Amino acid sequence: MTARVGVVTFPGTLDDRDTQRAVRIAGLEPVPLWHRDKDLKQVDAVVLPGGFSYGDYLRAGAISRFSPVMETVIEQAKGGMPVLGICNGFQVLTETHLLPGAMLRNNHLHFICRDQKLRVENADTAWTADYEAGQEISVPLKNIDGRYVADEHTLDELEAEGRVVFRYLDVNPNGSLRDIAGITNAAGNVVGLMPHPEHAVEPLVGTGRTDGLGFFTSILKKLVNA
Amino acid sequence: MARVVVDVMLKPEILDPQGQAVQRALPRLGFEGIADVRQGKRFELEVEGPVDEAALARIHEMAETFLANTVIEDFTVRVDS
Amino acid sequence: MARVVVDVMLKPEILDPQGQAVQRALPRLGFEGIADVRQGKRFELEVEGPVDEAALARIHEMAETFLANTVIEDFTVRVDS
Amino acid sequence: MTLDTVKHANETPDVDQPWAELGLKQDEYERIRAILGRRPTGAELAMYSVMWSEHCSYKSSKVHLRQFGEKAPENDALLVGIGENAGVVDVGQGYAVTFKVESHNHPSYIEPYQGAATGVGGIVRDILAMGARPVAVMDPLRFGAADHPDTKRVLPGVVAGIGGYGNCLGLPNIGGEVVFDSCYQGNPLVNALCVGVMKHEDIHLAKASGAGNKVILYGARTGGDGIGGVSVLASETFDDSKPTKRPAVQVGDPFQEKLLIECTLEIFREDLVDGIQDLGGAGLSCATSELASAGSGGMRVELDRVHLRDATLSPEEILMSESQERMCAIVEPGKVDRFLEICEKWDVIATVIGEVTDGERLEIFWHGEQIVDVPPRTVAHEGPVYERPYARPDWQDALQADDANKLARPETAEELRAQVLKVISSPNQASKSWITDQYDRFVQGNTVLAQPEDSGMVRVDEDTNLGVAVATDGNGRYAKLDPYAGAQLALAESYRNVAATGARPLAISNCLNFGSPEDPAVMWQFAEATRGLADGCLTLGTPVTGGNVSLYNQTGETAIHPTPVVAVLGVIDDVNRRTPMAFSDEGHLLYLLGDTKEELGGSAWSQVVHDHLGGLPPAVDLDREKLLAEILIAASRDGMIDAAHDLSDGGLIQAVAESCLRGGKGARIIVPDDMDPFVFLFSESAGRAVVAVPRSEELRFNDMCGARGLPATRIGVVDGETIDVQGQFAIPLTELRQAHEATIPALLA
Ligand SMILES: Nc1ncnc2c1ncn2[C@@H]1O[C@H](COP(=O)(O)OP(=O)(O)O)[C@@H](O)[C@H]1O
Ligand SMILES: [Mg+2]
Repeated sequence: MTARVGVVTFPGTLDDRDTQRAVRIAGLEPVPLWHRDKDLKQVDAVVLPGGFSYGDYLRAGAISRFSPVMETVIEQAKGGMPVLGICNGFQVLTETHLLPGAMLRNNHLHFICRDQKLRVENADTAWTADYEAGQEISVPLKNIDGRYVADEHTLDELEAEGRVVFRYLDVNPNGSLRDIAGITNAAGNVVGLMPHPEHAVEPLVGTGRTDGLGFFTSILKKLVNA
Repeated sequence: MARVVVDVMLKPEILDPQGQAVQRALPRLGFEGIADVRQGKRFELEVEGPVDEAALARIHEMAETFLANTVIEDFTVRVDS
Repeated sequence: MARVVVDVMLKPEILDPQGQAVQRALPRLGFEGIADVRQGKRFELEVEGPVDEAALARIHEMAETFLANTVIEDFTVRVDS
Repeated sequence: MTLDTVKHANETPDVDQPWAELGLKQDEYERIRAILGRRPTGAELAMYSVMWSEHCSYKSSKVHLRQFGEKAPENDALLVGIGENAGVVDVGQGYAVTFKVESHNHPSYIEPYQGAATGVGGIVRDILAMGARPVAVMDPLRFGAADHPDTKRVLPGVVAGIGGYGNCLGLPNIGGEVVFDSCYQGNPLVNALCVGVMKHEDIHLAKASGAGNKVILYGARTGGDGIGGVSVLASETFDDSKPTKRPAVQVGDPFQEKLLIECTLEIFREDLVDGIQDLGGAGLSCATSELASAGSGGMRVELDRVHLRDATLSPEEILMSESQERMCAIVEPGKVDRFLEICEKWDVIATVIGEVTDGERLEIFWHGEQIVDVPPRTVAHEGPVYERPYARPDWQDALQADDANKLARPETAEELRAQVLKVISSPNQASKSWITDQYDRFVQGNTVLAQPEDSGMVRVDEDTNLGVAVATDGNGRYAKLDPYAGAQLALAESYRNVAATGARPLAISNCLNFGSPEDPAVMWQFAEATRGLADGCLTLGTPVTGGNVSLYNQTGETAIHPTPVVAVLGVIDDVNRRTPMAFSDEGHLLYLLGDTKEELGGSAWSQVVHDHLGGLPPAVDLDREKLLAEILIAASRDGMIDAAHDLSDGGLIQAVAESCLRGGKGARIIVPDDMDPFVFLFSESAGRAVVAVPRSEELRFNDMCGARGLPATRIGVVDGETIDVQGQFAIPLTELRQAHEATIPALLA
């Protein structure tokens, strides 16, 4: 038996098919979820993929956050279901306040697409257990609203509680405070990050690395061994 | 129909690279004497029906929950005259 | 220091996809009665020295040549009080 | 306000009509009157004027473009040829690929961001209309001098617009070009290419057939975009109270286009459309007349049903509006409900605006009154055709006599080294990553190769690893020296770039950017370039599947360099076999394939070091290009090489430098005994590539080249962290990287 991972499609989502592919490559069953349906089809975990949902108009993630599917996702995330937000998905998670802080326009004001080095700071979340703390990985980054900000108090708290999951290495590509690339909630089931692990799962395409596969094998082990 | 304007600006303590980029460009274009620039958003809402206190309260709520992200932004609501 | 505000809005005949997206979302969030939404930019300029006519004229020029793209946008300049 | 109905036109034959303001010539207006047997209504005049414009009718270029059909090589791969929204090529395993390149030059000068963005939007809809899922975009660009202040306005806006639109659609940008030359100062070139993939059975055509079938307009609401000219007609002739100025600039909404793509693909999956057409230039006028003209029967449209963004639009303006993100489909009555349901699912507005009739006329009504009654072919396909006079310009001989091979050359090794760095760091030869890093190249998860590789490559089938590669090239300097050869060199370079990555070139698309066709010298350049391209395609066996012509690219009397941009599409059976450009393995041997002659005319060296343009461009040998391609493909398939990079502008040293920087490895280079080092490094002879051969494969590789008669010269080895041209100079990679990568950010960031 394998686990079912829902992948949400909002209008303007781009990386839903890629994410489904990554889920499949890791040995999980991808389940497409539609923004208008509250029903999560009994999935065991949910990924909010990247893209420009609603064109990123108003603010990235601001409009999607109010979709019917998110009502259920928010409720179940609070109940402990693993949720991963990648890029636009991360932006949606901050807009829903499942994760603290907010994402703003990159400090250099440009869209940036690059192979980004990261350090895994926390290997105890539902989505990072297959990594080791301190491990360095490279995955593609591509966004224009990727600058993570939160007030000092929140940042201190995130660090004190070990909730910074990924930090940018070598270059901070967007001016994110304290080089934060990804964070988790207190329970460790909800993780959001700007870079794209789903684009680093096959040696043939993208950057040719498979450093992102660990996200999906982590969740596989958690769900199947649970 | 009445127009209500919602202005949304980044909180003062949040870095505003867009405003900064504008400010940095000004001297090059020959405009001196601007000490600071902040860039925000302006929403013009065309409201059906009377813009009474109840309507403004609703718009205030809309701004707070939707038009602005109060983690990073402040907003003001006013009737355009 | 005085503050001058420059509001930049898309010309009425130009498509405003952002405003449209906001407007379409409102009923879903339970806000009815908004017939139209337009989204623009608001610049807050902190001006050194007096904001006299000469200063305003310069800011007007700055808005026309730089802050607004007059091919598609209109702007207004006013002193914030 | 009186509506100018057909009836009214019949009753008022002598009304003055603003045909000149609408860009029609007197004889063209007379011809419209003759076709209709009366004066046209305002709406008809609007339709004819825009459909008979150069942009829509190809009236100046048509006679020359015919050669692409007449000289088309025998080719089984071509499924749909010139004339449809885009050509379609069979790539095997039941897949078909469609691709096309188009220009959005003039709008991008006025409003760089929106001009470029809507350029991407337009080409993507063309590809979608063929039935394909768009899978990648590319953007060949030309700007004025890199250090000119206006370039700093135009370039960042264009790049942000291409990125802003393409990234938001989820289309990887896998390649393009950035060229600076002062000839493009007041007239940048913004060309955009899109590639789409479908199964053979999914191919759709733009035709309206089957009386009773419904015409559905779907997508964005119609606004007053891009109808500047036509509002003359609407306001001055019929209603003086209207604003005379409608925006000539269109604003794109990539989010809406993304919905349109997904919605349309779902509609195709359920086989709900009979014919389909995107709305681009000339909007509904074009879509309705082309659909009706290509199909059987006529069409009846109720124009007042169109969803408007601006309620004050006149019927003429609605017909002319170039509002973006709209499509028009022909749907059987029984399928209309399901069609509308899918549109609703994707939040896409759809309206039945008419139906196919069994007549022969395109009839358009406004609140029940007839405002258009025309034979659709006369609007869409039987526009005027001009045999414009052309003549070889009198300055051409002098230009060619001004031989670049006679320019002063470096006299010492130090001077040679300095010139190498100067060329490599010049804006045209420098790294473009500041630009291309603003484009998403990973989305969709099928990108095998992207910039700065020789061609972009995407995987088409995840199980079999079938893939396609595309490259675009053009060199206006070569084409200025000799337009016939210049067009062939663009073709050859693009063909070579595809082969360098291991893909087999199959077909081409092109975008022909020229000055005013009313100038006989420009018309000669155009005639020569099209002839060169058609002849070249015949020799190479790669048919032209479609393309685009952009004329009137000039500032005042001065035309841009003739700039034919050629896109070559290739196929690769297994993308695992792709050849990247990076030299990444120490000890691998470097071979130069092809012959190096003393050819510096139009070269990067002549431009950078001497600011010179003169002489003849490199000689073209298309049979040699074919042979080179065969060797590159066979070597890739059989694992004999593990890197390849084609040689083009900048010559050998440019290619070696790029491959070394890409792989982070240096090279020791040996100048062949019989060669002048300067010529060896900077000549731009065509038909060449440099490859890295593992030692274990050297024998086999050499044997193959020898047996096939391709000159292959061992010129060095991948080694260390320095490019060491032995006996001449050495440049550490760090210094080289700085020179190559710092230029563009310093100019633009
Ligand atoms: N505007 C652009 N968009 C995307 N890729 C680009 C663009 N300009 C240049 N490139 C890429 O940069 C690389 C180098 O460009 P160029 O020097 O023109 O290559 P070539 O000489 O092989 O034609 C190629 O991979 C090309 O596709
Ligand atoms: Mg190349």
